[in-house]
Parts: sequence; C-alpha cells; structure tokens
Amino acid sequence: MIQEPDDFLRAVEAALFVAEAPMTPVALKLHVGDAGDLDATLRVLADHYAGRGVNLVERGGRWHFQTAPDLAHILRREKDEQRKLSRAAMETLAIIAYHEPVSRAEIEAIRGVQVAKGTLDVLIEAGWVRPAGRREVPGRPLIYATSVEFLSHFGLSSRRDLPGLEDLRAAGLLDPVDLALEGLTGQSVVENDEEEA
Amino acid sequence: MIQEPDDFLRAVEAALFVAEAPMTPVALKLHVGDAGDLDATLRVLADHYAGRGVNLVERGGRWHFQTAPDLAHILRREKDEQRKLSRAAMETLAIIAYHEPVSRAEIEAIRGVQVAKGTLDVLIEAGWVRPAGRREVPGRPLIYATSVEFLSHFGLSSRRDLPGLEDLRAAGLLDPVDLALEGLTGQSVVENDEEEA
Amino acid sequence: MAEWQDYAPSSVSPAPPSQAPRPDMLTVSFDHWEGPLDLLLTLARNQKVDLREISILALTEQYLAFIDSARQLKLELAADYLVMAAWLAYLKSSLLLPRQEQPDPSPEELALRLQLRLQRLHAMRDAAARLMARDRIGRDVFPRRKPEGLRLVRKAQWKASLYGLIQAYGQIRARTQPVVHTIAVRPVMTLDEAIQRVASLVGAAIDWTRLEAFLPADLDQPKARSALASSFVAALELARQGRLDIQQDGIFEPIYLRAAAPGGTQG
Repeated sequence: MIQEPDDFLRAVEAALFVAEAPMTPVALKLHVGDAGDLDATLRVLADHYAGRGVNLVERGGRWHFQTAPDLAHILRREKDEQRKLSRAAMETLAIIAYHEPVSRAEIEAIRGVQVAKGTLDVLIEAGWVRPAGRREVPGRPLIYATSVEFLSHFGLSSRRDLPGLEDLRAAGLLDPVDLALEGLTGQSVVENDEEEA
Repeated sequence: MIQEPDDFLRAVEAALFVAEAPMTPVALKLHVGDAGDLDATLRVLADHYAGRGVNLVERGGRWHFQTAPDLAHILRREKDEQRKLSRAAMETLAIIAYHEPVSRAEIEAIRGVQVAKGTLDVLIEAGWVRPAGRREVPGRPLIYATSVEFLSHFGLSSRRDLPGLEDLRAAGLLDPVDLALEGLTGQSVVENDEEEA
Repeated sequence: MAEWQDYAPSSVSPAPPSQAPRPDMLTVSFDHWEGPLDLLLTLARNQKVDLREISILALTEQYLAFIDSARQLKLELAADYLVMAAWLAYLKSSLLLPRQEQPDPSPEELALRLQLRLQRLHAMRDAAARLMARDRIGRDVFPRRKPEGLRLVRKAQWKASLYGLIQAYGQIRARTQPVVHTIAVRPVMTLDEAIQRVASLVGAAIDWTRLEAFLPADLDQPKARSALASSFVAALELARQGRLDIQQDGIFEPIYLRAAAPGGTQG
C-alpha cells in the first residue's frame, strides 16, 4: 500500500513546502526537473495529505500547502482577557450615550479634556460605540453613537432608560462635594488615565 | 498499520506548519491544548516525516519543519547565499560552542590572537551567540554562550550533538593548557624517574 | 581522537599542507596568518599529521628559518611574530642546554605548553570546519519561506457597569458645570436692632439676668442664633458705654447682664 516516497516526490513536496506562493506545475518543474510524472506525483501527494493537518490543494492551476480548514481555530487562538474600562473610556462612553450622535470635538468640549486616540478605538472594539456618519458642518467630522450591544451589555432597553440629569442630582451623582471627596481619597479625578484607554 | 491521524496530531502538524519560528512544546500547547500526549505526538509526526521531502526536527527543545538536506540543490536560491563567516568568526563560534560559557580572554588564549572587535558582534548579530553573564573573577569579564538559534541553524538537537564533542572532551582538548599540563607533567615526572632509575 | 581534518576554507589559503614542508614554499605574506600561533600551526601540520608527535625543536627551527627568509625579503613583520621568534630562539637554546643547567620552568614544559596550545587551536579549527559542514538552515535545509504564523489574539472583554457609566457622566457634569455661588439672605437680627432692644430691656432689669432672656421669644433657629450673637455684641457695646454690667462665672458659663450700677463698673 504505502510506497516509500521517491526522490522526485520528495523534491516536489519540499519545493511546495518552501514556496512563497502557490506554484504552477511549470514553475515547479523549474525546480524539480523532469525526472518524474509531475501531475501524477501531485495527485499522490494530495492524496497523502488529504486527511492530515496540512493539505495540498490546487487552486486555479496552482498548488500549495495549506492547513486543513477545520483547524483554523488552532492557528488563531483567541484568549479572553477581562479588562476594566479606563476612566477616560468610561466618561467618553457616557457622553456618547447621553448626547449621541456626537463628534470627537463635542465629546472633548463636554469632558473638558482631550479624548486620546485609543479611547474611542477601545469603545468601538468593545462593540459599544459605532461611527454613525458625519455631521454636515465644516470639516464633516465623524460622529459616534452607541450600539445595540451597548444597550444589552448595560441592561437598558433604550437610551431613554438612562437616568436624566435630575435623577443624577437626586442620587447625589452631580454633587460637587462627592467629587471633591473622591479627589481627596485619590480615586482619580485627575485626567492622567488617558493613555490607559 | 498506518493509523488515521487523529485531530490532536493534525492540530500539532498544522500549528508547526504555519509557525514562524521553532516552537517549544509549551508554546505549542497554547494552541493545540491538552487533548493529547504532545511529546508522543511529536515523535509520531517526526517518524512520519522522517523519509519525506520535509522533516520534523527538534533543535534545542524546539520543533520545526524543514526540508530534507539532500534536496538543498533544488531549493537553494541565489539570494539564499549567506554571508560567509570569516575564519576568525568561525573559530570563535566553535570555541564558544565547545567551551561555553567562555570569556573573550579565554577565546584569545586558544586562538593566540586578539578577538577583533567585529568578530563577536557578527556572531551575536547572527543570533548564535549571546552574552551569558559575568565570570566571578577579578575584572568580572563578560562570558559568552551559544543560543537556541545556534542549535537550530546548525541542526543540533542539543550541545551534546556538537560534532566530536565527546572525543575532544575525552582527549582533554577542551581543558585549559594549564590543567592539561598538570596532568601531563605529573605523568612525565614519573617517566623521568623511571628513566633515571 | 577524531581524525585531523584539513582545514581549508576558501577565504584562507596558506600553502596546501600536502605540499612538501619547505618553509619557503609558504606564501610569504603574513596576511595569511592570524598571528604567530597560526603560522606555527601551519608549519606543524606540514611536519606531522598528529600534532602530538611533532618535534617542537624542529618546529622552532622552521619558524626561525621562515622569519629569517622573510627578513631577507625585507618584509614588514608584525611585532608579535618577532616576539615569538625571540621566545622560540630562547626555547631552542634552552632545549639544547645540558640538563643540569636548565632554567625554571623547564624548556620541556615550555615546549609541551606550546604543543598543547597548538593542539587546542587545531582542535577548534577542526571543530569549526565540522560545524560549518553541518546541514545549515538557509543553506542546506529550508523552513517555509512565508509561514502564515500562529496568532494568539488576546481579546479584551471589557468590563463596565451601568452604575459606573452614569456615575462617570454625573462626574463630568459636576466637573464641567460652572460653579455659581448664591449667597442666601439669612434671617438675622442686626446689631443696631440688638443694641436698642438690649438697652431698653436692661433698664427694666434690676437684678442679674441671663443674656438669653433678652432675646425675643419664639424665634426660629437661624434667627435665634443671630439674635444671640447680636445681643452679645450689643451687650459688650453697652458695657463699653457704661450702660450695663456683664458677669460670667467662667468660660462657657451663662452670661448675666444688669443695668450699670451708678458709680461702679465691676460685676
């Protein structure tokens, strides 16, 4: 059954292994010569690799090795990491949620500090914020809005569920005294967490 | 006889196939998981590829696929021509490999000439030699050793595979001259006594 | 011992060792050797295949002859070649000395030491050649030229709570809202009012009376405190004017007032 691989087959195998791109039989012959039946050898090789982790496939007359399609997850292994949103990102998200759609300049105006480049990226990567077109004003800035994932992550059925300013005040969340106190206890009122966004 | 490759083996095969550098079993496990006996699988794979155009080899505890050496002539390309190492660099590399860790002064003692400025740099730049701390003697000289890249480049599973290492060791040719002299003069004194007697 | 392999990388070419070991056959260019030890090794290998059997005396003579011929050709010789020549000349004369006149260390030991050094250099040269002859990556064996690469994608699972969100918003608003200071109009009893009131009431009080008794009844809290403070200051002012006396038994004790006794101020 299993025949010892002959040198021609070994050469074809090696040539395809090192190739930078899929190879036509003509190109292969430049390397491996004419010492064997190339078409037959390619078929034997393709058969040999058929059930393995690496397959030899032909696409548009060019041959190449590729990993078996069902193993894609091995090659791109994702590892979940729980990460806490930085304060800058949290504030930016809050502003988008309350004021959407907003441009970056508007977010900065409300926050009173610049929005670092990575901050919006993080929110978009998290799936909570999406670009929502451009504002038809000079410069046509991108505007941002929250996503459906945002609502589901925070358990909101709509943005209207967000507590209004009056609710916030009643809850003491607008109390400057709290803010000052938080500053004193070192809970980062100062905007030095931009870079960790 | 031939057993159908199982998914774990296929995964290991695919991971090694796409890997950009030789992989340790630990790194492999990050991708292929723990669903099988990795060491045994690596050996099965190495056996499977042993006679083929592509081989699975272990170098310094790391595994990679490479083409069979006898096929070099069909695979070598003009631009693969490597920068030739100077004789000084080759000897210095050999001295480091067979004596490691070794200081510059010790290399010079063997070669009988100073190690030129660029010689060690070339070897370190090639990734074959690395500084390996300092010798705790007066002056605390830097000492050098070979790297895992050295092993993979020269096709060595481990330093024990260095050609002729055991012979050289047995012949005392890796001992410093002083040490060898001690042994020899001890003997020669006896011989002289016998002659005189 | 592994056989001594000829070491002849193409970049270096002293005269092939297989040729007759005549010193003048060596190309007289000192660029070929990496120092005197290298030259000595070349000479030694011309003499014997096994370096353990070479004659150091013969080697010394070859080296000296070689240096001499170079001198006759008026070649520039690096200092270390001459140093080695001098040392070998000394070694040669010591080796030829009668035994009892031998200096310490013995010339035999020096010769042996040189031999050991040559053996070691030769061994490493041999090892280097064998190392270079191995199947080297990129020359004899090839990895894939364009591997796709394994990716370990760290996917962040961002954590954030609704409370954190609205708290953040509250803090932005609190931080960025202009702070307005409103000074509330508080219910107070003015000093003038208090002086008038205390002055009129104290006239009616013959005996010591507590300060609080001079305050209007049923005042609410802020006004009551203001009235107390104003009345106290009013009492001080009236006392200064000599219109009433103040008495307090100690700190925080009740303060008593009465109309000023004619002619006396103490109380």
